[in-house]
Amino acid sequence: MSDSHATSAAAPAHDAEENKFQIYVQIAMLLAVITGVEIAVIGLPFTKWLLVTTLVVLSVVKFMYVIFYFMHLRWDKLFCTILFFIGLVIAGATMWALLELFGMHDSIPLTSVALDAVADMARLV
Amino acid sequence: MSSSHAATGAIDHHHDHTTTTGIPNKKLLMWAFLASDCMFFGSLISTHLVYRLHPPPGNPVPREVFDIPLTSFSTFILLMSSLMMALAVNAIQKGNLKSMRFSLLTTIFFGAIFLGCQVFEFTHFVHEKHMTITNSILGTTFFTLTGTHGTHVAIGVLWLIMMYVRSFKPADASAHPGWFFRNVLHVAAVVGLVLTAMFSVLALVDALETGGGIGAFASHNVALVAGLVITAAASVILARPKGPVQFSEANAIDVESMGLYWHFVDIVWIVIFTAVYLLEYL
Amino acid sequence: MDATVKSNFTAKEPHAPAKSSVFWRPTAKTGLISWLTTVDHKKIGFLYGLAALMFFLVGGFEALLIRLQLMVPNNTLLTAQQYNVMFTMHGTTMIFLAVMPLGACFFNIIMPLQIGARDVAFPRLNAFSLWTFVAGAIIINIGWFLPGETAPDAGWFGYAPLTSKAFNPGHATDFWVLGLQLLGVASIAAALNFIVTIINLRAPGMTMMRLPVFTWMTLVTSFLIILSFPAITIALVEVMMDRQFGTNFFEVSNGGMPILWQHLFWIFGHPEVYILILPAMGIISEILPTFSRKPLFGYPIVVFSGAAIGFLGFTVWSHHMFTTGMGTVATAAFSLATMAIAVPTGVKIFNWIGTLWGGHLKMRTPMMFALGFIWMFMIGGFSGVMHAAAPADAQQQDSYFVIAHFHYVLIGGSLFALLAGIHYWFPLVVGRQVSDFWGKLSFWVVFVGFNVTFFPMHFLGLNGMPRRTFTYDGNMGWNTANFIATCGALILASGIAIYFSVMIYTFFKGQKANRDHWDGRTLEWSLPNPPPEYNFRVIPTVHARDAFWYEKHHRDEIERENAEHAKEDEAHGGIHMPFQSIYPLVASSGVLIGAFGACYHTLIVALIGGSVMLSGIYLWAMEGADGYHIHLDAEGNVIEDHDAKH
Amino acid sequence: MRLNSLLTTTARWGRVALALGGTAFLTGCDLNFWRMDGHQSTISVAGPVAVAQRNLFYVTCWVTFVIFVIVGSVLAYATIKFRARSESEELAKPVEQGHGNPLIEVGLIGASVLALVIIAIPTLSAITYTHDVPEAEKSNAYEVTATGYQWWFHFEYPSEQVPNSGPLVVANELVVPAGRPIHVNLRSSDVIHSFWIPKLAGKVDMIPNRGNYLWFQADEPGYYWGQCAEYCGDSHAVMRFRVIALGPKEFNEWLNRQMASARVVAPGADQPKAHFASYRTEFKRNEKGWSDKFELNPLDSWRVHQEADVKAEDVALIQKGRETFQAKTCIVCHTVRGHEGIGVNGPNLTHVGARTTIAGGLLENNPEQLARWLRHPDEVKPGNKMYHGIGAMAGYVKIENGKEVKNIVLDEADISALVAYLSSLK
Ligand code: HEA
Ligand code: HEA
Ligand code: HEC
Ligand code: CUA
Ligand SMILES: [Cu+2]
Repeated sequence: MSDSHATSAAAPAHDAEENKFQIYVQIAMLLAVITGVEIAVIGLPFTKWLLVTTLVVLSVVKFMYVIFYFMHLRWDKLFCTILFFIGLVIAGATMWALLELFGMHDSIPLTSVALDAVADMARLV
Repeated sequence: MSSSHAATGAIDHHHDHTTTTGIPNKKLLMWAFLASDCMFFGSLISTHLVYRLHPPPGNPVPREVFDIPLTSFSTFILLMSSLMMALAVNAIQKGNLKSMRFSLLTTIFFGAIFLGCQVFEFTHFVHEKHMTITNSILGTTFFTLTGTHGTHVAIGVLWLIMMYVRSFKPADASAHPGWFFRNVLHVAAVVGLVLTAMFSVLALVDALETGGGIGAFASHNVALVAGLVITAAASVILARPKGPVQFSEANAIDVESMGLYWHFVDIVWIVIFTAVYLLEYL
Repeated sequence: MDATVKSNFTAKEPHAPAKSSVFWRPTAKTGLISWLTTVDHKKIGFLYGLAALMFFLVGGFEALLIRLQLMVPNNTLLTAQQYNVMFTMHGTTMIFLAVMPLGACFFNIIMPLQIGARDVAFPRLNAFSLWTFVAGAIIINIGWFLPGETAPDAGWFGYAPLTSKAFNPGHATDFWVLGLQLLGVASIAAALNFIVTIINLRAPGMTMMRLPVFTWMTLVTSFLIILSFPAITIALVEVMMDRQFGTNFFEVSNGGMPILWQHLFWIFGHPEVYILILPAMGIISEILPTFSRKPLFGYPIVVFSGAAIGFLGFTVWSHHMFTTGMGTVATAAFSLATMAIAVPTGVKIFNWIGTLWGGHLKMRTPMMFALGFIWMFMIGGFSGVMHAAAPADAQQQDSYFVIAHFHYVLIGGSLFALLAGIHYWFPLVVGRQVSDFWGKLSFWVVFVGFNVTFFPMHFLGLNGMPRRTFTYDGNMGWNTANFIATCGALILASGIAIYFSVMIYTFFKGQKANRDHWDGRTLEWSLPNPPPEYNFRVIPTVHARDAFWYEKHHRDEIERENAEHAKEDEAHGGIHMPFQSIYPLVASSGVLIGAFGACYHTLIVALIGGSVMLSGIYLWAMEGADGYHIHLDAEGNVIEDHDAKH
Repeated sequence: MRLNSLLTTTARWGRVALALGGTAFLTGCDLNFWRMDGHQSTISVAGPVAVAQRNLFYVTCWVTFVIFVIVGSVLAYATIKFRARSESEELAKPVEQGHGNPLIEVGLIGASVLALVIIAIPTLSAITYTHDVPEAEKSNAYEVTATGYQWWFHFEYPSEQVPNSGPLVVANELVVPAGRPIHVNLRSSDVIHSFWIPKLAGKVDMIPNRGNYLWFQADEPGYYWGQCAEYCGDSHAVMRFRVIALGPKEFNEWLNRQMASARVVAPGADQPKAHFASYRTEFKRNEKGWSDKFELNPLDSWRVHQEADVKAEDVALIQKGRETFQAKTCIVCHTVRGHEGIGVNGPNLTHVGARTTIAGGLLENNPEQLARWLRHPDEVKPGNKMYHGIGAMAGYVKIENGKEVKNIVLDEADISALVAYLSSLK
């Protein structure tokens, strides 16, 4: 995403610099709009997984915009992106693994086994 | 840092000839630190989510506690602060000191509003919703997570203030023997200003809510108001530059790495906003 | 924070040097102040090394007490409580205060020399890491000295809820929690510094695939540190909040799940054991080629497998939790992932053997330790694979089989390599030559003692002896093995004693070593011993892997090149040296005071500490990363050295 | 000179080794520890779960052993073959500077992966097998619940409901039917413990707020040693227990005895017998609490414990013991079903006399050791809750104004009465 610019950063740097102010303001507006959409989305009457996916996608988009534009990864050397993504990917994967582990049946804590049993009954009825 | 480029003219902010990779050391340090911080917040957010998976009986129901309009507002504020931060970096990279100072001040301002919202939110949760850090697992993980994020914001604000004040350091320190103490005073004044302003606004909101109005606020918080006036005056007076300053385009990297930190704190909030708040409403 | 060192010395002086009245610029080159304010990576590394070796002896002393207590059944040398303190402090000390800082010692001293740098990227941050490490070590150990307190006794992985106030009411656990927290800060700061240094301060021509393997392993280890320590930081924060503010992270009555601590701890803990072994592997990968007089066999794949071990290290943490009832799916997944690590590790072993193959093996002390390492680490790795088979591990977990496994990898692995490294680089760093006879003797005594101590523990474990037990009955069939193990520990201790006596003797009285003592291959050997403060008179230009070996075989070319570069340097104003600084020490002292206040939950002390720390950091930032320039004559003597402001 | 010092050093070491060997010999160490046939052996095992785990261990052991031999031989060969034998050889012109050989690398990686597959397949099948009672045997399985306490074990039999009391409860000695799969639910009341009977099954942890379980089966009737295997505080080392597996008939007999309330010794029996005179009262710290006689056939020793030796019982003393038990507030923590004891924070003592061990499997259950326990629980088990109390519930001592003060004080007469009483609870 960023390497093409990194290598040729020196030459067209000047035009990019000029426009950055505009870009930043536009992105900020975009981010604000996405946030608004997110808030709106939670009220929509769709199935849960669809909403969750939408929310996740929207926040990932916001996330990427901030790191690639506000944090200039887009204009920087590729290595910065790699460096950050090493952390991001390992952290993300670890979070995912933890949630999987704790989501398993064996991990339901005794303090909420009772609650679950009630929920199961409710589902059966 | 990059005085070597002074001879060749413009500083290339994307390439530092003195390092092997061309990435300035400070930037690399900051990115590596942020990679580490991903793991830090990753563990913290995981803790919160893991406990959300299996709430014990008696846990408060989050959507009955949370206040989405307020949180949306502070999310918006943090986004705007990010914008101002980006503009500050942009300004100093072009050598525009005045514009940078202005942008930094706005960033500080937005950061302070965010913190104020958080203080308000916390007190609200504790007093109105009776969720404390000790009385439930939700309170424990929620306050710890958002509190840690808030601490990051507070550190960021402090850093911003120090950077702002540093931009007044005279170019020739030996000609201004008192500059260091002036500098310290300046930091103290701005920190004081931010704090008093924050608490004034909180008190004001409180006064308005309870129906007392501005008059009640002013009469109950004389000290705050006085503090506000004094620190504001001190900040303005101390900010009058004395001759040429040292801060220049060459310091852009300092502002930039601070900016990286600030934006990161912002994206952590983007994740928290979705994972901790919004998902509860589905 | 510091600006780059290099950026300064390629620049012309912008304006005349100006002294500021506010900041104290210590200039002492010898004496206490010089050590307290040093920013020189070699001195900092040396201090790391000293502290680490001292703590190694302390940890070893604790181990001896453990072994003496277990020498015979129903022994009464230690009380249960004392014994529990012993193994907790032994494990914590050995891992965090001995082996890790010894690694940091080598990173600091050797890595910049290997990449042809004059210092690390952020010299003052480096000093801050050192002093914060010292602060952490003090906090962890402070319980020994305070009346009415004990040292920590919840085991080195401090499983919740045993660490909660309800089960551990004293302050011992607070010391442990905050001490580890500080060590984490120190390690992360140091690791960030190393990463930037390796990425950004390489000499011209030193591409990544020309980095010496030790430097590569430093890089991988640093990544492991910055990515794994945050997990334990959070875990420790949670325990601390539970203890100090009554939160519910591990409080079962409010729905807390103690199992969460285990996950967070081992997310850190498993990468941690690779943090202990990867530097060791790096050292071995330096020693074997040097003493075989051959390049490392399969350099790219050795480097790659090092990185692969590091990466896989993040995917296996739950193999320490096979007995926590994770369910079949998770158990199987972690079991297989753990086994997978045997592949890249095996690759390293095979390539080391390939390096030996066809060489002229010089059997000197470092080489002996290195070969000992391969053998012992292999055994330890194999028992690791036995653990990885989860159902078999259900019998081995928390038994002496685990103790055997990890001492084979930790002593036979990490420690042997570190002892080898000390021997190897001693002539360079100290400039004296260690007696080969005494070195080898210490090796053999250590080697024999180590095996006599720990091999029987496999049998103990399989025979059902649980670890962390202060006593056992005589009817369980454990007497003989325990007795032998204790005798072995005494032999091991004598070996260590010989080793250290020899080193201390050599340090003061040893024969002067000649330059390039072992006919080395990497850049550090191009330096006079001990290396001068500025390291390289001229930053070398690298033309090949094993850069110095190349230089030795292309003398004329290199000399021409160097003369040119020396002129350029001089034209730029000489060699830039960073000023010494007291502020890292000030900031770390603030951290120490603050942590102490937090242990006792006394706000005022914590606040004082916090403000000392903040002032330290503020002054540190304000004084700036200034330095001065030195000029050298052709022999490398300093002919002129003047202050210069950047 | 060097040679000289080498010789003296060797000689000195030789002497040390001799001395150590001699000591070992004299202290009666048998040098056959590799047989691994102790009470907690994971090698000579007695049930299908442990067998599966051991067989898997053998697989890993053999595979790695073969690799070790191969790699080790190459390493040894290289070391011997290529070592420089003289200084001149060391300084010889360096060999050709080769850099590696991809073919060998890939081959070796392939071989390693293959070796791992050999280990992985039985691992996976053992994971499924050892996880829970096999589906086909579920109906035949017997269920118990084990709960860890600092530092003893509490066992419940959910399928045996005692009228007016709930499930049958025993402590520290788990009696199970032999030849049937046993499903054990694992719970903890305080910190993490781990349930481990090496001869029957590998351990599974007892973690607060977590519903763990394991299964095992004792193929033959027998007496098995178990121990807590997760560090759980001061007395972790002495947190032990036993599993006694019985044939169906004997198991049922045992159940029937246990389901009954505590035994009441009928007054008006034989002459009282003063049988406490010969007991030792002084013990070293950590001194073993076992008689060798017991070892010879532990299951028989257990059987002997089940029946009261009515002739030897001192009725008056037992009666006095029962009163002391009440007077000294033992009842606050201990249940003696049918008698006064109702506490649930300590081990259930309803049939304590019928156990072979006390104090969590640490001491043999005989009057001498029982007296030792009651006299100084804290010396036997450092930090234990009976001595220090549990939360607000005072034990032998209690905390008042931050100071430890005595709470329960027993003189020798109390102790002999209590011993008589507890021993009578068959
Ligand atoms: C230096 C530190 C170090 C290293 C390098 C290792 C390496 C490994 N460890 Fe170890 N381990 C520890 C330190 C270390 N460990 C510590 C401290 C503990 C205990 C913590 C505590 O509880 O206190 C522990 C515990 C531990 C456990 C948990 C045991 C338990 O508590 O139940 C497990 C389980 O899987 C395990 C596995 C492994 C494996 C598979 C490797 C592998 O990386 C080993 C790989 C190496 C080889 C396999 C040998 C060479 C390879 C070949 C020659 C190739 C061919 C071989 C095959 C195909 C098999 N270790
Ligand atoms: C790198 C890490 C490392 C190292 C080097 C060692 C080294 C040794 N360890 Fe280690 N050990 C651990 C890491 C390490 N250990 C860990 C992590 C644990 C688990 C802790 C836990 O369960 O929480 C453990 C647990 C552990 C146990 C199990 C305790 C138990 O579970 O009950 C035992 C028992 O034998 C033991 C023995 C030894 C011995 C004999 C040495 C020997 O190699 C020591 C050799 C060194 C010396 C003998 C020093 C020589 C000193 C002198 C000659 C003079 C002394 C003088 C002064 C102090 C002034 N260790
Ligand atoms: C504060 C609670 C408490 C009080 C009071 C108390 N006990 Fe105990 N008792 C315990 C606990 C807890 C244990 C388990 C100790 C251990 O093994 O760690 C125990 C263990 C025992 C055992 C061993 C049981 C076994 O199966 O191993 C006996 C016998 C015993 N107590 C008798 C007594 C007598 C007699 C008294 C009164 C003098 C008494 N207890 C008072 C809590 C108490
Ligand atoms: Cu219970 Cu160890
Ligand atoms: Cu591990």
